[in-house]
Amino acid sequence: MNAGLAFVFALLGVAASALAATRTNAARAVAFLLASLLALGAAFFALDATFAGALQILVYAGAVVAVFIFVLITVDSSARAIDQEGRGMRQAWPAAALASALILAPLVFAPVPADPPSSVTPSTTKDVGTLLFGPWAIAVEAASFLLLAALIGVRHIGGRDRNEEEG
Amino acid sequence: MSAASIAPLVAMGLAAVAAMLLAPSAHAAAARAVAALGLAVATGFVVLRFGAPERLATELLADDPLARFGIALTGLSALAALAITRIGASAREVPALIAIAALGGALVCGARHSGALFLGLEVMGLSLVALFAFPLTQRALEAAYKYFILGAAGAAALLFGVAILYAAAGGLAFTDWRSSADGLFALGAALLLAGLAFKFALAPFHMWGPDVFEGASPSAVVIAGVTAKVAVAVALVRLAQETGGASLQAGLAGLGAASILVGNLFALRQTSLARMLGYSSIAHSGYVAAILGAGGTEAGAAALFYVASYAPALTAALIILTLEGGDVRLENVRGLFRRRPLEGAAFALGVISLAGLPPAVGFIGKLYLFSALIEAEAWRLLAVAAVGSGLGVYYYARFFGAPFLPCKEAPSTPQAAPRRHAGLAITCLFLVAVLGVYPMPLLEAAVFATR
Amino acid sequence: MGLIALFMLPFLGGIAAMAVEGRRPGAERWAAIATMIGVLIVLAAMWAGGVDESGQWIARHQSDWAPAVGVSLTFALDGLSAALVALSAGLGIVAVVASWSGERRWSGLFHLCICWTVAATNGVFVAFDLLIFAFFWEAMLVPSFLLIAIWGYEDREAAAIKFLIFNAVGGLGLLAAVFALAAMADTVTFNAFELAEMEIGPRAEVWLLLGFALAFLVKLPTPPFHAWLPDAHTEAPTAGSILLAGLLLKAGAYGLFRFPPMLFPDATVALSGWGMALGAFGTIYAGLLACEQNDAKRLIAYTSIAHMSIVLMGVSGGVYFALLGAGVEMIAHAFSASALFFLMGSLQHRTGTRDLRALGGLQRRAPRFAAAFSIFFAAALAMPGTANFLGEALVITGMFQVNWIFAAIALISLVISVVYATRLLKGIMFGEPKSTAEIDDLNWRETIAIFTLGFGTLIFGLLPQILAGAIGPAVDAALAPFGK
Amino acid sequence: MNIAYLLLLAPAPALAGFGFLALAPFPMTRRPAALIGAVAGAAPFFIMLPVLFHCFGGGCDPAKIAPIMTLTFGETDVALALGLDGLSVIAGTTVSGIGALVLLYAVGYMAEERGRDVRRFFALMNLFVAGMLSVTLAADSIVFFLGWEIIGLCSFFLIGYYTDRPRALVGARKAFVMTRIADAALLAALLLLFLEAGSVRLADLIPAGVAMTPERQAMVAALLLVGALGKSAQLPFQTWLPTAMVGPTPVSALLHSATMVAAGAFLLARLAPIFAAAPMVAGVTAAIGLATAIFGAICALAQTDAKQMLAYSSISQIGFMVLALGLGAPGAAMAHFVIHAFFKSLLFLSAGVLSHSAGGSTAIRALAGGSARAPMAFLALAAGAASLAGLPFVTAGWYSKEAVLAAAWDAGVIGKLLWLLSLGAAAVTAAYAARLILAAAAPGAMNAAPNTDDRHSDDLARPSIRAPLVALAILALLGGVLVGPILHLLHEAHHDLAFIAVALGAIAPLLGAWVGYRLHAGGDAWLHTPFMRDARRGGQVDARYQAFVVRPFRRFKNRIARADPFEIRLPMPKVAAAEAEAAPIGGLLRRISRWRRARRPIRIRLPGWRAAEPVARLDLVGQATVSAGTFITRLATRALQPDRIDVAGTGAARAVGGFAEFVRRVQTGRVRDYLFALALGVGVLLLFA
Amino acid sequence: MMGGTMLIALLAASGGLFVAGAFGLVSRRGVLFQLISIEIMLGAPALAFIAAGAYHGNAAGQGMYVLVLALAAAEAALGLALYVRLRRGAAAEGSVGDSDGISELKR
Repeated sequence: MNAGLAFVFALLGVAASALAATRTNAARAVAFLLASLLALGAAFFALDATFAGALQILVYAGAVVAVFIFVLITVDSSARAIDQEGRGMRQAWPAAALASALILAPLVFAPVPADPPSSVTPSTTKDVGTLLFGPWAIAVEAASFLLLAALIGVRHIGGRDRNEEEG
Repeated sequence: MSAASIAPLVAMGLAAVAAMLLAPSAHAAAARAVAALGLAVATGFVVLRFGAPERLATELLADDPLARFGIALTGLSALAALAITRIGASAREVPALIAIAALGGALVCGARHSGALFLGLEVMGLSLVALFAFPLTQRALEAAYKYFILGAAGAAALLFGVAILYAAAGGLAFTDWRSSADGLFALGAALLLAGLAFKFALAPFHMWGPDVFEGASPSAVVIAGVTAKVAVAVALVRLAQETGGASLQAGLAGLGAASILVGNLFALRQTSLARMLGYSSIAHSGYVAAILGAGGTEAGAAALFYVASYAPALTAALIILTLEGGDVRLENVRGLFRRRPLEGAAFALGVISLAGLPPAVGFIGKLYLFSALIEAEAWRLLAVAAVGSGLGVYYYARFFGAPFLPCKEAPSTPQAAPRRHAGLAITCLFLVAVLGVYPMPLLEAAVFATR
Repeated sequence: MGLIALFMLPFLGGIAAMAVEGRRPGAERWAAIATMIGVLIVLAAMWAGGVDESGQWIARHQSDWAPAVGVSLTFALDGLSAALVALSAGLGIVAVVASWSGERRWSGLFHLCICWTVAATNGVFVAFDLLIFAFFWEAMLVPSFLLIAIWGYEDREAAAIKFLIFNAVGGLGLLAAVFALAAMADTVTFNAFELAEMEIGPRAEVWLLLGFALAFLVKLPTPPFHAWLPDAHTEAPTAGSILLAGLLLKAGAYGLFRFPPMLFPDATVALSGWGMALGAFGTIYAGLLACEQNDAKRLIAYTSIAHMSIVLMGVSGGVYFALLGAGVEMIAHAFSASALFFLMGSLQHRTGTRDLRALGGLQRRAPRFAAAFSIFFAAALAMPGTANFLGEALVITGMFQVNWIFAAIALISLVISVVYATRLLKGIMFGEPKSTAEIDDLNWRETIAIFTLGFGTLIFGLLPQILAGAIGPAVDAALAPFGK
Repeated sequence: MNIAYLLLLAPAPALAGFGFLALAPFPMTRRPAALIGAVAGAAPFFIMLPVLFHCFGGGCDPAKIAPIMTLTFGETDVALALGLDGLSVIAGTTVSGIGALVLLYAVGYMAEERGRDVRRFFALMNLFVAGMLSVTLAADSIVFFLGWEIIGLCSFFLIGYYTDRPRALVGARKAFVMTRIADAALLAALLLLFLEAGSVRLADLIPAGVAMTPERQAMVAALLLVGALGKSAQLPFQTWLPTAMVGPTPVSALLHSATMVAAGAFLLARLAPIFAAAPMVAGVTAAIGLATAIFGAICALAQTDAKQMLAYSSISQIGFMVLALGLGAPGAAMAHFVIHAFFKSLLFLSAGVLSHSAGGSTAIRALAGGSARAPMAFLALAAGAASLAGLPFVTAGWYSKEAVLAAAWDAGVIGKLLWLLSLGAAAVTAAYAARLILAAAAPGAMNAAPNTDDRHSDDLARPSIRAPLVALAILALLGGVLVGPILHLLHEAHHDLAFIAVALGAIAPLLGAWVGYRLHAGGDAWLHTPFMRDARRGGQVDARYQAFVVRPFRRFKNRIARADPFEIRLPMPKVAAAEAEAAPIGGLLRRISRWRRARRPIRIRLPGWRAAEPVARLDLVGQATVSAGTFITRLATRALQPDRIDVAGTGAARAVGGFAEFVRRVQTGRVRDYLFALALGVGVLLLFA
Repeated sequence: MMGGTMLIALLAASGGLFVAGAFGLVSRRGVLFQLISIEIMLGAPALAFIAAGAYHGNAAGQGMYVLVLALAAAEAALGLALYVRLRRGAAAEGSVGDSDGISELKR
């Protein structure tokens, strides 16, 4: 485990995220999002969380971003839209910055906890598996219902217009 | 893990899956019937087992009277939502979503572990987004989008809070968070509170409330305004019980006071029934938060009683929204009693209950609220609650008087309401009136659930 | 069970009235009247049994309701309560009779509201569990609110809301104090008899008493809490005015009479001077305003405030005569004020106005009305021979024992009463009729009702023994903190 | 059997008459109503007569009590009773006797009224008789005050008997308010005495009053005095009596001359020991009595209206009684009370007939020719006037006045001065009495002035009118024989006067009468003298006549018709039932801002207290109290109107509502703003964590 | 093996992620950008869970990460569906169609 390396990757991720959050071009924003997610994945590997890192790269950076990329097709990239977006940001950034500062300050200046006892050993993928399919089985089932709800919603919202009746 | 403990969840889940599978079939009503059956079985089961001994369902879920109390209310409110759902060709999946939302609520009620808590909340939240969006009108989509975005931000805050708590305490069960009191812990608790406050519509996390009440379909509003509220209240009670509560109290008290003032003030001159109820629901959340924030031995029972008394009253008021169509204003309520005596009476009594006037159950709720605040010697909160109640009477009075007043324009012949509505109205009327006069069963249940 | 019947009967009677509406013309009226008569019969049966060995209580009932939160079904009836319950049932009948004529929307609901108002006030008069007392206290509001808001005159909604807000806020004071008091007990209890024996610190007593007093003073009402009453009275239908003046105001006076001395003896003594000062201010203030009114009902409303302020003076006097006088004045004012509202209602029904400048000449055109009016004119003036005089004279006597300044103020209010009473008389009875339309004199039903009230006023004025005997034990109980 | 029990029966017939006439649930025509009223009203006299004779036979010593009932208030017993003693019997018999005669007169006099009104009239007269009897016969303060207030109420309704006349109401209201102020003082005094004595029995109150500390005693005595002065229209309360003359003649004759106004004197006589124990208050009493006597006499002399003259005469004569009471001679005062009742009611009744014969005008001038038109009434008037003037030896009035003067003579050095002044007043009395009678004796044509103040029968020669006149004339002339027994009955020694005093007392009325004759004979010029003008500011008799009766009457009528010019005119509230039904209820919130009532037109108006009677400008003292009272009340109430506390409350409510509207703008509907609030909330929570 | 200081550093980094997302949410008006910001925000607890799990040597952190991942995926799907639907409506009207435009429900 290399916590320092992980921290560097995390900082990379933060930087990429900041960039992603401030681009007016949608494609660039998605690209920086992808970069951020990948940096996080690297940080996970550095923390010996291989299962999490693999999932991060496969599912998150892979599947989720892929969906975003599909959607990019529909984005209105006209000058008007980009201009509007930019104006909106220029209006709102002081407020956003204020709120961000308010949130960040307490986190940065948080007190440092004690080092853990040396007996701590990194958990393996197997540990994660026994946890998820053992005591947490019900959580996994619940997560499936989470996806089910999203599935029904997406099917309905994304479907054709047939709003002749209310639900 | 015992079968009996998770049986209600299983029943709800099976109902959801069955309803979803039945949705495309020819008989759309069958989906509702199946969902209703599942919910009814789950509810009946927990009610029967209300006094059964406490046990752990899993590491994540408790099976105690508190959970059973919450699940029963969740199931009942979901049944109410089902009753006022209109099922047409486009909305066949709604029963399934309602059942999933109820499942989420049940999870939250039983959660004694942050994993279950967060999953329950999100199952509920995502199915709510889908429910809000279901009419696919512009307003419905707007409501859904607002709830979705704000909800996602809230969920992120909640998760981040849980993560920090986990970092600080090394565990994810509520009981693991009991001892710690260092700075990191407080940060996590604050973020956790922010996430919960969003679901509970506490000011300043309340903004979605009135918009959703106005834009979404009434059945979805029942889930958002009743089911979700009951579940979060139960979760808050359990958090207070299992963590000792101190870390959340100050925040809850502050948010509660703010919500009481904001909700009542914003509702003061509101003429749209839906928005008035939206703002008033913020105020009611505020009362519950204030009780829990004040602490004291009675706090949990009082909070539970309060949400339980709030549930049928709000449902009764919401029936009108389904009957009269979306945008009901004060003047549309006039003459309601003449047009629809049963629903009109239920509406009036419901709003009287919300106002906290006798002989409705809301009166007892307010009594219990004030007594809990007095017992906790929370004088400032008491003052805020008193001011809020005074303001509340003012705007509720406009609404509960209106059904009895003559209509300005010639009343259109009302559409025949399905019998389900009448049944629901009678049930709400019965609950509000009878519990208003004889509140002991509910009072004792609430006390038993928090013992 | 008799005690419970006192408020359950009118409650069920209201439902019955609603249920039989339309079965036969006027069925709901008879249902309501039968209910009230039932209450009177139950009451008479209990009263005939005399008082128990304590010398005060005619009947007591106590059973558990919710021991977990200290709520019990504790009811008791003494002479004061019995007199007020009889009054409420009687005025219920009068209210029904007063609204007999004319088509009315939702007649069933109307009579339900009348019955429920009576039920709630009866509950207030017999409840000795403070939570149940508070419940009935709040419950009084709803039917009265509906009476004003639905069947009132021009500005009814505003008046109804004003009524509701004032009283709801006042009720909050009561609720807060009740809970605080119950919380102070070792084991939470709302039973007034048990709480009466509890020691409370002097400061806490004062605060709790102020909480109770807020509710009672608003309901009484005494300035500066009175602003709701003129509007409510003016806009309310006749039945509403009768019930307001006859019952709701009395509930406030009853509360002051009963609970502060019982629960907070020390604070009652400490605050009695303030109470008298407030009453003294109120009676002059309201009396002067009454002189200014052109609206007959509004004028009477202000006189009600003036008279109830006298009651407040008496209640806080802490001497035998003052308290007895307050008790008598309560009953007397219930008769006279509700009769005046009755008459104004019938007048408005006939002439379409209650503006004193638009009325007149009734002495010659409606002699029966004039005769009835003269009786209550005399009562409003506190003429000897009416119960009102007895009440005020006793209060003044008591005030002389306490502080002659208050007595002088009460005497000045007697003089002011002439100005407003003659103003009323001038507007209605004297002068040339302002319109040529024929005015029917009172019909037989109204005549009987109004002369029954007049008979009551005179009989209690001439034979005050009946009243004094009935409320004597309650007066003694209220005197206890003052060391007699 | 204790004869005192007969007293209990005395007010009963009158009360029964009232009850029957007022409450009998069927219509009655005029004649039965009048008959029932007269019989019931006269009956008490026939019950009182045996008591009186019994009393003259010594049956009143010691005083006896007829208990009515005893009320127990806690530890206090309130024993209601009637008392039999000299005072009560004399006053009671006088009252019931005069009442019987006046009611008999009224049967004829009211014969043209509508049946309904006759019924009301007789009902009230009966109630009055009952009330007055309970005042005179009461042995306890409760019954006393009960009667006291009943007669006040009856007075109000009877002055306002002609309800369609604005002046009737003005007079009635004025009288009522004035006497009510005095009543409040009396009530205070009686309650204080009650608290002192622990009993309401007068026999207990008086010793208790005597035994009080001097300050307390002075206070109680002063309060009692105020009560008596108000009821008896003494300075400074006298203003109400002249305006009270708008009632029918029998009312003026019974209430406002003979009995009710004398009740104040009776009160002082009843509680005389208390005054005897408070010498300062007694001195004030005497001074006020004398001042009133002189003031009333001069005013009466200047009057041009017979009823007004008689009204001022009553004020003046009761002043004599109060003087005697202040000097500690209740016997003399009661003697004068009795004799005054005889001649004053005679004067009113006969003047009523005369004025009718003169076409309904009550002006003194209009009486001219009365001797020819109604000789019998004129003779009665002459008898009454002679008695009023106190012509020596042949009239009853002389004896009673001598008794009063003797009381003054005996009261030391100051007493001599009082005696001299009261002799002057007696002389002026004789002067105006002479004026009155001479005016009626003078030849003159009937004045057909259209302003009829009384509605009455065309034929006033019927027996029911004549009989009372004859009876009263005899009493007015020969009643002097009663003075001795009355004094004896009240245990008061005859004051023996020096010869010079008797002689001067006898000469003064003659002198006065001669002055009256000179004034009458010398035309109206004297009324224009600077003295009269200075005293009254304007003394032309004709203008005065106009101003006194006609113009104020018209002006007042106009004022009523045009509504009050000082009052803001607002549209009447729309209250028609149908409209109320249609009035929209919705928008309750919007409506709440209308809590503040439309500013209702409000001014306190004690209507026309000043405007009705310009002549009342003379009454500087009385007018000052009225003006001050009106001014202060107006000041106070104007400041209070509209109800400020109310307005403050509604203002606050509006402010809260407006604030709510304002802050609700936070809810913009934009997701970003919502998110900002959310982020801020998280930030603040973290800050506090 | 990881020290308390490192934990705080990683938590602060995840706080940075959270704040970056929050900044985006508050300042951006485009729906898609807001969805991107949401994903960034959800990255913060993910990192924090993993870091804390490593610090405590506990599998629960990674377990929670899996659940967060499920939520992120579900939200992305639902959000993008909503975006597409809203976009369709806006395009029909000819407007750019960002979140500021959907503010019919207010006050």
